[in-house]
Amino acid sequence: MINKKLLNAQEALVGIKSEMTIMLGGFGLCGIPENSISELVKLGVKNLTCISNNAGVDDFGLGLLLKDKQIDKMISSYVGENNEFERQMLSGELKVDLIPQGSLAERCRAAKSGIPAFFTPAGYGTEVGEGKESREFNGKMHLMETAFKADFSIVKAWKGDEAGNLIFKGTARNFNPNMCGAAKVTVAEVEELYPAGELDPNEIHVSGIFIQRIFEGKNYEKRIEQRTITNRQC
Amino acid sequence: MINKKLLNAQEALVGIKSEMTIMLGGFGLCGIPENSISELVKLGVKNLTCISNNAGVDDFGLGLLLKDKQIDKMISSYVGENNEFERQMLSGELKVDLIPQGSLAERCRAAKSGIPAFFTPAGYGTEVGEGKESREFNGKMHLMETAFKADFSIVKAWKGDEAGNLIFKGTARNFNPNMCGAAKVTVAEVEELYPAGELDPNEIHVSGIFIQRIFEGKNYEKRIEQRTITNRQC
Amino acid sequence: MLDKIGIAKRIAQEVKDRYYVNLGIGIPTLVANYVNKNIEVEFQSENGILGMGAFPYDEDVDADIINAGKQTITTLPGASFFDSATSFSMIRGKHVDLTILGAMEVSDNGDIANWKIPGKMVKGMGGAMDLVASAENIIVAMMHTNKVGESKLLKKCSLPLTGLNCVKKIVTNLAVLEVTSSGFQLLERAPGVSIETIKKATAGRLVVKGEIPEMKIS
Amino acid sequence: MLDKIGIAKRIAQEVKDRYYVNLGIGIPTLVANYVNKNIEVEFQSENGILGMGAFPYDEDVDADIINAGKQTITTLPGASFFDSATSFSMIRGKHVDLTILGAMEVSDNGDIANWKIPGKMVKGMGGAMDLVASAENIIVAMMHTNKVGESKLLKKCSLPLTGLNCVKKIVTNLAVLEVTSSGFQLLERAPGVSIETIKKATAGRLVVKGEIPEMKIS
Repeated sequence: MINKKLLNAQEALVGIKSEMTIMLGGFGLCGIPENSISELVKLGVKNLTCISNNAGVDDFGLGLLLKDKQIDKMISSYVGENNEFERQMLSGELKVDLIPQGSLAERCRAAKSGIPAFFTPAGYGTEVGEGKESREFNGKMHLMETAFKADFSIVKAWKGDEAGNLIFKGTARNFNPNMCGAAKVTVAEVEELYPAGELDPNEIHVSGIFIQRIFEGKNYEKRIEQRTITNRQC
Repeated sequence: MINKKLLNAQEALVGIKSEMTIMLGGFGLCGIPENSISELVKLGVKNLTCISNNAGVDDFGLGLLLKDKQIDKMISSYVGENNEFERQMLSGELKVDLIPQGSLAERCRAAKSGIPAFFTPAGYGTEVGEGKESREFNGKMHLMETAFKADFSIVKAWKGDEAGNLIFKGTARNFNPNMCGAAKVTVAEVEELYPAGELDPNEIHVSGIFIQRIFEGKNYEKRIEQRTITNRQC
Repeated sequence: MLDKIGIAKRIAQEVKDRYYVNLGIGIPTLVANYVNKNIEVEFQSENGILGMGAFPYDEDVDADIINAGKQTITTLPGASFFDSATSFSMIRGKHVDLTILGAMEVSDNGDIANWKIPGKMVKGMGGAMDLVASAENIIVAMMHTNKVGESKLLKKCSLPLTGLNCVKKIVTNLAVLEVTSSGFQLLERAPGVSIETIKKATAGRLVVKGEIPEMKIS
Repeated sequence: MLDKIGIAKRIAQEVKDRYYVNLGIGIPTLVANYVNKNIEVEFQSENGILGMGAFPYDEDVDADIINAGKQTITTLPGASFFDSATSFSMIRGKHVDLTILGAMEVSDNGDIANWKIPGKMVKGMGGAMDLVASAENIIVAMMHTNKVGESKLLKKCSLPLTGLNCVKKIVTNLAVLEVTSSGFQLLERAPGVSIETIKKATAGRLVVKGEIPEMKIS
């Protein structure tokens, strides 16, 4: 077994530098690597390019990095709910590359899987297709999309083991598995870290081979964006 | 919940006809849809094109269909260990399209995922690349491979539920998940079929949306090709 | 004339037995509440859940179980969770039978614009471009006109497109329309709405053939 | 001169700490037995397992747990199972550090032929083409000459290729050689084998520079 265990975010993010491209898992504030984001704030690295489906809210998630102007460019599918983001984007401080969500996920998976390019119909005939190669398959037009290239990928899982194997919970899975192995170094933070052999090999969502560093995170806040409930009818 | 449950292979394979293209899961004799293969023999459908990593052995797996000359063409990555296969191939009765294993798996996944084509380095500069479009990415040559088109996909899982959700065991997983949803109709046979709600939504390997029909198989033989053991040193 | 609930109720009638359905944010989300309880339907949300149920009771709220609108939700028996790439395999691979989403504009050849207004803050397309590029059956839920009374059913969209030739049906506060090669074919009128009103509110080609029944909404 | 066990033992020395390794059928499979027990290594088999262990005891044999050679195997702590597409994501995505496989021919520019002999029954390439097209580090385990004494280290492969310019190192019964831009560079001689013998058995360009040590095999 190849042991990937580290003590904390500080150890796990060694080597992250300004100007790097970083992938971060999560959908909205669900399944985001909270400990690592705090550490990135502490590190004060600047001019980052971040590949992440969303950009957090003003005071949580990637919003914390935006507030400190650590991000130069966001590559995302949806960036609402963030006033500071809007301000920086409209003022031209922040570059934003908007990508259809399915293409975003698949471009991560392509990077992980050694597939340099693939075709998808999403975005053909729209602004997203401008400057991209298009091609007909089965009577339908498709765009060629390419694999991402990133320096670090930072994901969050529910359970993990020292070998780097990961198990996710609910919809906190989202982009996290697709980003594992999609960068030169993948860092996973988990809620519960187990010795190798404690997780059932059948139940593992992401094999440890895609992970270079793993640590058990602390004090997960798991903020909820839209707390919608059903009232009990007595 | 959309109920996909059927009683047996006979019900599940309704609509399979001669001349069709059928994908079948399994690696060697591991994780093959034994009940469905028996039913295909009974149905006596002919001139099939089969997409399957292997072709079984003389008296088991797809070998049973070969013996009855039900297969016109095999699309596989490895077809050793089968004398009848060899005879039919050398005599020209059987057409064989050999494809690198990773490209085979990815072409199934592409079909399932609505990706008409992708690039892979496998096979570039070899016979496999002949007649295929090639292209350089990142200084390396790649071949363009396309999604398969099949009429039926037949897979085998360990546990399943009425909604069509599947869980696999060990290396019996192999091509099965990638073939789910890769044909017009996907049939899953399982060792244990449960009512919806009995399987943990986190532990499901393939979501029911990719499956149209599911049934509980019987009398699994699970033949072993190479029984290799370690002797106990007393 | 329908309100948002009315539009949701009418669209719910389009949800057929054994459909997998993806609901967009806004009016489409409401549709789930009005689907016939006697048919088998599963709701998919592109952030990674199939078999989505109602909102949870207060004590069951789980931050790790949300829909694409970031709302806390529950699962129904037969549900499953999956990653984003697999989610879009379901969508791009046409395994989802019906997509219901909102729009800013629809053209009479089925183009849709629903993600960007030049000069305004752009929030992004999320999964909308993947959904409209792949779904076999796309129903748009929207008001027939915008806040200043201009038609949203146009000859040609003025806003940046989300997808081409993809919308099949539109349910508005005034009417149900189908996109055909001749333009918007009027299928039903909202209760109390005249054909004349619909004509006035429709800028694109409108086809009115035969008797146009009034919608039946419970 | 080495036997197959000797070749496996020598190749085992190439397996470094924290390597993920894919072993082909035949001699490569034997390598696992001789890897230094004090380093961390995991074996991947392309049918869908990472963290492969030894063959099972008789009573533990499980038909659902096999390797790519269809042999029954066991798992070690930290193991995982996965589907074939994911398995080749590991391989194509260069997550597997070292691939060890057999060959019929290797050329002095690193081309490899190991899947097809014209006129003979073709069994197929299995995962070999994916492995050689992607692995950063490929070591070939083979006899230096074929059954009729002809060299398998050629100027140009005569058999249909499996991959181009991919082999990094070759360990045969006679020698360890590295593929360089000048051809096969001789690194080590098998015990008791002279440079002359290796020269005679090598048809491709052979580079012999300086002292060529004898292999150290335990």
